[in-house]
Amino acid sequence: MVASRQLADGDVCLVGIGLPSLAANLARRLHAPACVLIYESGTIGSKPAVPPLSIGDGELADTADTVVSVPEIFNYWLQAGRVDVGFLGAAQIDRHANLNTTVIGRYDAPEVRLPGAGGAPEIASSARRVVVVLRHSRRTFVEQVDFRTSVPGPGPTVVITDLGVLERSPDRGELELRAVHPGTSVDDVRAATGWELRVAGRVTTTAAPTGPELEALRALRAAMAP
Amino acid sequence: MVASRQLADGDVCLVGIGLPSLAANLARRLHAPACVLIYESGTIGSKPAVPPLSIGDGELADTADTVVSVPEIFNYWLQAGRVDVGFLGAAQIDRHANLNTTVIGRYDAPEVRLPGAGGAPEIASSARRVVVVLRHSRRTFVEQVDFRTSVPGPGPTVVITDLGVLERSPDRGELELRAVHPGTSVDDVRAATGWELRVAGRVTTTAAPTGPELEALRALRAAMAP
Amino acid sequence: MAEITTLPDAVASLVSDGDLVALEGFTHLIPFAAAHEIVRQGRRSLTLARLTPDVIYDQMIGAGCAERLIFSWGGNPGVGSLHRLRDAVEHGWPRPLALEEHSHAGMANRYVAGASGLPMAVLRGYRGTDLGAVTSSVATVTCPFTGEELTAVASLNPDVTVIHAQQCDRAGNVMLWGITGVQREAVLAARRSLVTVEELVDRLEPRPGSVVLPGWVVTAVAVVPGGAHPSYAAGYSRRDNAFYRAWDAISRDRDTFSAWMAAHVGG
Amino acid sequence: MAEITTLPDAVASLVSDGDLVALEGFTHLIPFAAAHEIVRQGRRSLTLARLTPDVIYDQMIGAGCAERLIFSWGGNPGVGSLHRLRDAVEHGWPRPLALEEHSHAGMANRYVAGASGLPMAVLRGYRGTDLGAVTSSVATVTCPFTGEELTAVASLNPDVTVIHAQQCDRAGNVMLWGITGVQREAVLAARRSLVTVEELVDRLEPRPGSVVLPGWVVTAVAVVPGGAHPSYAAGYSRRDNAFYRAWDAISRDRDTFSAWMAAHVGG
Repeated sequence: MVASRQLADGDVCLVGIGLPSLAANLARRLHAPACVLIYESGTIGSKPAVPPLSIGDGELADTADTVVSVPEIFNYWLQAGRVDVGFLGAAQIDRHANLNTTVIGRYDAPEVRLPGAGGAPEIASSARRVVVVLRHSRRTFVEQVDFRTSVPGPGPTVVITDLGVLERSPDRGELELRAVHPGTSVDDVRAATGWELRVAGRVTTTAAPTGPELEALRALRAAMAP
Repeated sequence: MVASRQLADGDVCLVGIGLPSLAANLARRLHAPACVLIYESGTIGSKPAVPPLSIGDGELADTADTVVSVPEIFNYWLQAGRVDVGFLGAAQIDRHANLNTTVIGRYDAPEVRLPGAGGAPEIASSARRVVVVLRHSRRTFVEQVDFRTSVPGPGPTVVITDLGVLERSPDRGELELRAVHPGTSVDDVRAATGWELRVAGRVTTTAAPTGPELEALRALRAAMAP
Repeated sequence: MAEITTLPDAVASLVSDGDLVALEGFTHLIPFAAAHEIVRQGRRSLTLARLTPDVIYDQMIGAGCAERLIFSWGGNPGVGSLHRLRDAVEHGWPRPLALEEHSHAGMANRYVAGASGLPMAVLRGYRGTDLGAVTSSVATVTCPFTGEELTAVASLNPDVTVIHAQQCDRAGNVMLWGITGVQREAVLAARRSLVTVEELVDRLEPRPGSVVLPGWVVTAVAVVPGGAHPSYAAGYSRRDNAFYRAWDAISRDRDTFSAWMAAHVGG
Repeated sequence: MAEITTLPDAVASLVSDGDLVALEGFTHLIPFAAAHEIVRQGRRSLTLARLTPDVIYDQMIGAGCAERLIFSWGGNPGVGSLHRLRDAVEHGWPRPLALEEHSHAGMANRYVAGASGLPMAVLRGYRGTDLGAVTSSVATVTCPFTGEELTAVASLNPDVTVIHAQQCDRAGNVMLWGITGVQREAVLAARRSLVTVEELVDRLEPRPGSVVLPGWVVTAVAVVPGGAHPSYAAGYSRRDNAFYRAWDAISRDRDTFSAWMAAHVGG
């Protein structure tokens, strides 16, 4: 819900699968009906009734303004700077918002082999604004990521977790806690973070989901159920 | 007619406008019905009833197997080595088959400004076989071209003129007279060539156009008349 | 989101003296009406970019709009010379014209680089030719994997790209089909873009071979039926080959040309 | 000209042990039937290339066909891990699997370079990441015009590319539509190509968004209705999302996986 609020109306958004797709489609239904959804599979301006399970689902193509090839999506649309907001997930993040989706443990002797880069490195570096969505714990918020898969570019980077909202400050290039969700304390967030967390001078509390927001979310979730 | 005989059935041929288009379409009607015509404008497998005035005429697209963008034609089809035969014209040619379609005189103070390169430099270097069609005179067959616009690659290069047929010998890289048209002597060709012409040990005489060839040519010409 | 406006307003707000302007369309969909509006508004010192200058730039050059031409093949297709282009290059009339010339492959890849947000594109081209010696936007790079020396061309990013398309909808989404040439790349490479269309429709029906440019990558759209004449718009008109042939005589002489322009373009 | 043949004959003649094979299709049109035929014919020591290994490579890896994987995102979309891929990488079962990994942008551009006959492609990617340190097919080049350091990726030219398409005609021309991913590039980059199709038709009717591969760039075509299941073919079938979800349990355990493969793929 907080992730969906990151999208302004008219924003061009490159969407991955899972939570990002849910957030983007929620935004399209609520406050940003004119936001443009681009999927890595080549669909531009998709308007799915139901967030898809995969980024290549037929409805994404059927409801798109146009469908282009995968090389085109990355070269002409993402790399050229036409994407306002890129949503990303990660298994690990560090204080500079470096993201790991490649491996836990050593690369050549992995404890857990993760899916890998996908579109993330170029989404991170080319989107004007990067929104990272992940769960907050000492396993994910680590002093040093085991592998740097994606490194957000110079634009704003917002990290949204189940505990609160962090932003990378432009001056220090380090994540700073800006808001906590209702019922969460700053200390809760500190305890779940694997480095000494910077905290903004004034930490706000995020707005609880409104009635219409929750209703839209429930409708989407119901439509997605297998 | 001699140019059209350069096309074998099944050949993939990149076609320019004018004589090349006429020769290629003639071949398609006579001995090479399965030859594939590609135009720089992006049409692949065009089967025009009438050779077009420009390479972007609607019929080329309407009769094509597929139409792609201009970058694709040059990158995915020509540069990738998918063209068997490239037809070229020129205002000047030298003994190494360097071609000039840019300028007569000095580049920065031209006597005659010619159209320029177009697709020729990459057709010359990427087509497996290059066929050059031009009029034979000391103004066109010169010791040194005023500007090297196009340089044929290492494959066979055949030059067909109103006097005969020359080929670049693979060993010397120099054009050699191989055949003369009926009624033309080797000395006629020497007199119209601006350098000391190499002549093959045995110079043949090209076959006169057959009845069906002439008929097909007349039909095409009639169809093209404005 | 593209603004749907009139051609005079669009040209007035998007095209300024000194701009690098690309009016693209490979034989098909050449935006003649927009060129004539640029002539009428008296734009000067333009750098004109286009693979095939064609009659459209012959007219703009003869009218004195251009000081520089970036191109790859400057003839009247199937007919002969572009006399106004030659007169400008050979005799400086009505003003001198500087040239930056490439091959089609080079020009196409320059737009591709521009559309991709890259400073250059790589190809295998210009080999052994004199083109590199006269054009500063050609260089070489060495492949770090094979050691092969490849050709690099600088990206081309027009201030304004102008194209003609068949249709737009009310949101300014644009659709063109048939031979679509380098128009997608030329629009995506440009800082601003203007599209003239044959028709405004309620809904763009997907068609075979169509290219759709979303309204949010287009600056302005103007409805100009027949705006490609004497070129054509597949599904709407046929190429006026007779005009292309007639242009040879019209353009050969300065006075005939000027009289024709005054009568048919005005400004 | 493409030969129209059966899937077993096409795989037998086109795919050899040790080949670099790309079975492409971005979520849509994944050539599962061809993969199963490769498994049945017992091909070994393959290098498998694909942006998204997906369930199709999870099956081939678990069946022991592969010794190396070139890829960019190896998950079960919307579901979770590819357990056979992980087991091979983490525990070497049924055999060790070497990895060469890229981003999607890098993989797509590697195919573009391959289709273009170039040894490399240039992009702005991999910046600040550790990918370059573990992958030898990534390097840098300096733009000769701006001095900017850009990323270069080596071209990818499979020995064989396999794709699934909706239709072919009797001359072996192939048409696909919907999400067409990198298939055009993957076929044009390959030395040989095999296309399975839903249907052989007398005439390919042009369709919106369709890609046509002329028969003379395709080596073999085999008619295999449903050959993309559990992926889908727009106009013919829908994605079997339930199967993708079920695969998580099937593939988690080595014995369950092997039993499923024996029962449903054979060989």
